Amino acid sequence: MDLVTRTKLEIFVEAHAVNDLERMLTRVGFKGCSVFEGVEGAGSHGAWRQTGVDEAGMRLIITIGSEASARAALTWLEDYFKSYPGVVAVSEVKVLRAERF
Amino acid sequence: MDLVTRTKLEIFVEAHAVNDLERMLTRVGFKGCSVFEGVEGAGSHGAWRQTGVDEAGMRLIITIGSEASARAALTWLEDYFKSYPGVVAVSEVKVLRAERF
Amino acid sequence: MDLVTRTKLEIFVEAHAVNDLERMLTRVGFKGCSVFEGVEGAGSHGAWRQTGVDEAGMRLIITIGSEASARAALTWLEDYFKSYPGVVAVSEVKVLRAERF
Amino acid sequence: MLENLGAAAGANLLAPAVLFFALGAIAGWLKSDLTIPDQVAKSLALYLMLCIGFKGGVEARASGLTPDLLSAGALGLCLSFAAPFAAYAALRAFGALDRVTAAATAAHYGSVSVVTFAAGSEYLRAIGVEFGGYMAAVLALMETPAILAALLIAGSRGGAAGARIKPTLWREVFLNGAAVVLVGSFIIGAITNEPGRERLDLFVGALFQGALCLFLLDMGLVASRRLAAAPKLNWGLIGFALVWPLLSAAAALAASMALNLSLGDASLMAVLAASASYIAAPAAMRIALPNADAGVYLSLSLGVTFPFNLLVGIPLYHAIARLMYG
Amino acid sequence: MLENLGAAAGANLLAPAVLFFALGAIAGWLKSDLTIPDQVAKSLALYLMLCIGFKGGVEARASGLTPDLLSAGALGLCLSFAAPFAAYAALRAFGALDRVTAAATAAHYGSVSVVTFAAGSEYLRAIGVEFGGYMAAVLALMETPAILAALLIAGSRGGAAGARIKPTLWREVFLNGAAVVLVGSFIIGAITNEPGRERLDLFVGALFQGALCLFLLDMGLVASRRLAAAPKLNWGLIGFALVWPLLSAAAALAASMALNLSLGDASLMAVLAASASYIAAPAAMRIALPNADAGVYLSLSLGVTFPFNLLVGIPLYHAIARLMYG
Amino acid sequence: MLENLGAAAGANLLAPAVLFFALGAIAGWLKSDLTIPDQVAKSLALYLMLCIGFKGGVEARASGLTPDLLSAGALGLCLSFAAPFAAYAALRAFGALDRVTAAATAAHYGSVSVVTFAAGSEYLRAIGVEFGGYMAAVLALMETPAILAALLIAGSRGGAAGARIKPTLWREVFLNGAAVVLVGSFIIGAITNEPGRERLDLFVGALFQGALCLFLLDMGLVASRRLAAAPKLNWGLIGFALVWPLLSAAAALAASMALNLSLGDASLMAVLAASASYIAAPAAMRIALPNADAGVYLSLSLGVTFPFNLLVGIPLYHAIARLMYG
Ligand SMILES: Nc1ncnc2c1ncn2[C@@H]1O[C@H](COP(=O)(O)O)[C@@H](O)[C@H]1O
Ligand SMILES: Nc1ncnc2c1ncn2[C@@H]1O[C@H](COP(=O)(O)O)[C@@H](O)[C@H]1O
Ligand SMILES: Nc1ncnc2c1ncn2[C@@H]1O[C@H](COP(=O)(O)O)[C@@H](O)[C@H]1O
Ligand code: NA
Ligand code: NA
Ligand code: NA
Repeated sequence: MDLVTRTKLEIFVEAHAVNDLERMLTRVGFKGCSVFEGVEGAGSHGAWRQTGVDEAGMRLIITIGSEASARAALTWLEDYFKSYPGVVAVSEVKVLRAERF
Repeated sequence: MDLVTRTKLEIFVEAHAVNDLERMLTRVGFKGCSVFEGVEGAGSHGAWRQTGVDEAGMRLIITIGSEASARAALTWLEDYFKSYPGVVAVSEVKVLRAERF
Repeated sequence: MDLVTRTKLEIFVEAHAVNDLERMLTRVGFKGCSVFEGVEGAGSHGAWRQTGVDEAGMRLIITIGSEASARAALTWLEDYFKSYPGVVAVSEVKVLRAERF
Repeated sequence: MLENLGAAAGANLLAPAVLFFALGAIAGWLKSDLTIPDQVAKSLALYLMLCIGFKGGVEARASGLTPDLLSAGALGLCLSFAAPFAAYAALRAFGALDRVTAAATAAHYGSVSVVTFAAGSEYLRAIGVEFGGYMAAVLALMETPAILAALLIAGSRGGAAGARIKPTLWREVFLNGAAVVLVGSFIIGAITNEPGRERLDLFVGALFQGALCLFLLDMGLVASRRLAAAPKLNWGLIGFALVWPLLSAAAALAASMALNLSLGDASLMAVLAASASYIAAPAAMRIALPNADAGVYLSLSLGVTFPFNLLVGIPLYHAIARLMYG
Repeated sequence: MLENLGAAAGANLLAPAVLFFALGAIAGWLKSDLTIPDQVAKSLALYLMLCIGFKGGVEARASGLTPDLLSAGALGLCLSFAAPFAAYAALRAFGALDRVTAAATAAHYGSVSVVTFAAGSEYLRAIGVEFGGYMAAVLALMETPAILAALLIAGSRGGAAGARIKPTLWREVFLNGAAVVLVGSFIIGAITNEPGRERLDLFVGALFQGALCLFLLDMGLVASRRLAAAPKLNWGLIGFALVWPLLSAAAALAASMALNLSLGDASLMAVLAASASYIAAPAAMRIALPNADAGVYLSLSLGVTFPFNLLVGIPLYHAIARLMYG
Repeated sequence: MLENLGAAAGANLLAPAVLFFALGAIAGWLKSDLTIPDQVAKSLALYLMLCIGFKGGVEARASGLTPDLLSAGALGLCLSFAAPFAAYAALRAFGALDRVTAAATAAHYGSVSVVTFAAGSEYLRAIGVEFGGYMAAVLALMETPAILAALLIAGSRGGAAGARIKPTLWREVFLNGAAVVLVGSFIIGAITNEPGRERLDLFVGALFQGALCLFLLDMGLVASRRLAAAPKLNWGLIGFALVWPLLSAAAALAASMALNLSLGDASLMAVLAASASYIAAPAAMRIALPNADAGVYLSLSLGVTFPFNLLVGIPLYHAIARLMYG
């Protein structure tokens, strides 16, 4: 069993940005991602809650890839977060089949 | 790009506790959090499943903040878990814009 | 407050595999897990999206346990991933009440 | 008489709603992957509550503030508050439960099941027995006293968490979503009266039947899966879950006769007394008595008593009521 | 006359849909845990849109391409595009808002609320006042001009993110799900005409009333929770949210009279002008003006103006219309 | 004759359900953010199944165990089991697919689409052609044989994962949620008969039309998005997805005539044979043949064949049936 270290990004962004982000992630070298829907949350832009009426809610995008890809994505995100709400957390994980990431 | 280390808590608790927890997190210095809804799970209190009929299900609260805040939250949680089901996992992550956390 | 290191697995698999996986996790010594439903994603088997019509979607199983259990689960998963889509990420977390994991 | 009883039971067992429950139970037992998505199931539950409350309110307004309403309400309150004490004693004696789990389970049996009530009133409607619209209000009244009684039985939990959780608990007990919709719709029905009913006739009427089928399909799935995942039930507990409803219904019938309630009201009162909560009570117990074993109380109320009432209890209680009312 | 006004207002306040809104608002205010699951709420919103569009299309087809249709459409477009400029000035002057938040809020007030429209047309139907089916198309026309006007007011945002986000924004503005269903259903209604309507009669008719009740219950919850979480509103802003609808409705009525629209059409035009968007506009503003404070515009449109229009505005605007139409 | 055909096709294309499919397809193609939330879409699918099964059961009970029922059932089983062998050969020859993906795709074309069946029976009802209620049972019978045939074709997969996954697979094949609801509702319909139907009349009748519109709106969205995300389809595959339904329908019609089925039954048999599964088959293939390319089979069945059948196929097959039945 070969466990290799890769970088994991957990990106919290508004729903409308998910498509743009997925495109960006592919561009910088990520080969996959998974998106989850939050039910509520809070941050510097205030609190939100999934209601079905007015609020769009945050998505959590989890993506695992090389450190270089992560660095490129972070540069993009740094710029993006200047205008839009969101947060990114970077951490190291170990994966099987490293060639896939 | 300035990546700074912060502490991430992943807290699994029952739905009814989420409001209390959010208040506590704010009190101890966390400036944001995101809440997700699980579909099923198991632990020392048995297995559960989101059904819409009888079971309330677990929520996952993800929050990123300073080590000091995390320590305070853990003290609260240690006490909380004496009575209620739940689990917390602590890990280190790197974030952009450290002043926000 | 006693924080002890344990291993966290984040396993992305198709919905149909969740039951088998939960059974396996119990067998190798995990005492709990939590399952979340993704809304969309992509990987080497192509992109998917929860639609309610045709696509089954990925689940994220989060489970925390001993390193030995994690190793056993990874062996099982290595084999499973030879046939089926999915990804696993391994990381270290600190937990309270270590005897529970 | 017995013939009628058999026919009535047959009619109940052949009602689409009951058959859909059976379908769900079988599907769950066969480990089919069938599920009603939880958000839809939750919404169906709210919708059923809305219909029951609204129709009850309209009918209660039509019949006015009768003495029956007051006696039925008072009886319901008493039954709900008193039942947990008896149930607790029985559960400790025959079920070998620890103190806290026994108290939490007792709360479930004192409280009531909205869907059992819905099935009971559909049954009475199908066989043409009248009952008061205010029974929906009685249903609402019976939800919480049992929970309070169980808390008394278990004693204040103390400890650090206690103080913190109190407000959440009271909100859950008195303001849980289901109760709010039930009571609110009752009041709205009473306010808007016939003009409102006409507008919503189809929504709370013909549609209700179908929604009940769908919800019971889900209940069947949940009940049989719950039961499959509950290896801890001993025979004492299962016996309790089957005998308690009978005794409870008998007591409710006797009291209803004494209070001169109508045949239909008495039958529904028996159904309410026999039914066990699986929404309000578990939610409150999870907060107030977290050390109680949810596997026990949910498996009993949802996996044993609910099906028993739906399949056997409802026509049986009504048949006994008929015998008593001669 | 005044008596009639009182009776009309009373009738509105006693409509089940309005009462369910109140129930939701009270439940939210009491911090009940009641919620309509979000996927179901979203589907209800789409369903309401579908019904409004479809019925409007069928009726518009029946009445043909009248000059009224054209004048109502042109008036709607103008009102929606012009309103944000006036609203912006008022918000800056009386609300002390920053430039961007004022522009975003102005977009909400120029744009329209589908559910307010639905409640308005149900009200007219209930009291027997006729209006053109094409008003559903006017509703659709009024959604976006206000958003464009607000973008003009705020000026192009520039910066790196600007270029990237443009296509997403235009898609959101012109192709947001709600607008597509509304317009699409209108066209489908116009195409299938009576045969289609017969098939869907119940689905878009009797069921609509109930779905509106359920959705308004949710709106009540969301509105009161929003308001509770919004400590930032000053009196200038609250005043704006109450006075603007009145002025806006008056302007719409005057213009409608000048254009010879019917009493019903004029009343609905007033309702549209008075209403504030809480679906299309927030979605667009989140993309185009992310620095605007969503707490302000959502609290005002959803927490203040929507309830005001629903409870007071609708019968009031119609009463004023009656006075004006003599 | 041809004139009639044109009119029939026109009537189909103007049916609201078909137009809502088109609306969804256009919205998806324009990249609108419109979506029917997935839990609601799943519930709609279950609901449609429930209606089809229930109505079929009631009608089948009314007409009794006729020889037609038996021949239709036997024919359906044969068609579903035989089709994958022919489809596999064609897909290998013209579509240049690998062995496993060809087998998985063949399973889809042997199996059936419930919504195509629903649209087909609505079409026949609209133009007044009768058919047997047991066709709903034939629909259920045709779901799984094709899946078994495909597994035979692909050969046992072997390997370590094989053994582990078997029970999951059989459960998925025979006990998938959709099949259970369809078959279960059929049986419930047959048991409760007319009394049950009366109670659920509106729920399974008038409401069904609207739900079908909503679900087809979603199908349109999903189909066009799927197609947009599928760059791998070659012309051989697209040709297959358009020609196969025609050949398949023709074969079904010929066999139906030989077996003396009625005109309506034969038309529906053709629709079933021409339709391709997009729920049961993909779920089973994901488990049994995970190396097959889901992009291929879903794009073909959902993105090409489903719209073709809905828009063109249904009236066409019926027109051919009319010609053949003279
Ligand atoms: N410290 C945090 N921990 C976890 N999630 C956060 C945190 N801060 C922000 N978020 C999430 O990111 C969203 C946008 O953050 P913000 O831009 O700070 O408003 C919030 O609504 C949360 O869902
Ligand atoms: N080892 C674990 N890994 C991941 N999640 C867990 C674990 N243990 C418990 N959980 C989650 O936390 C909930 C409560 O845990 P417990 O108090 O152990 O019953 C469970 O139902 C799971 O959803
Ligand atoms: N690099 C990645 N990061 C996050 N999630 C992934 C990644 N790769 C795959 N996934 C998830 O796992 C699923 C199956 O992966 P695959 O077997 O690569 O198709 C994908 O559809 C994603 O939901
Ligand atoms: Na009871
Ligand atoms: Na407006
Ligand atoms: Na077929």
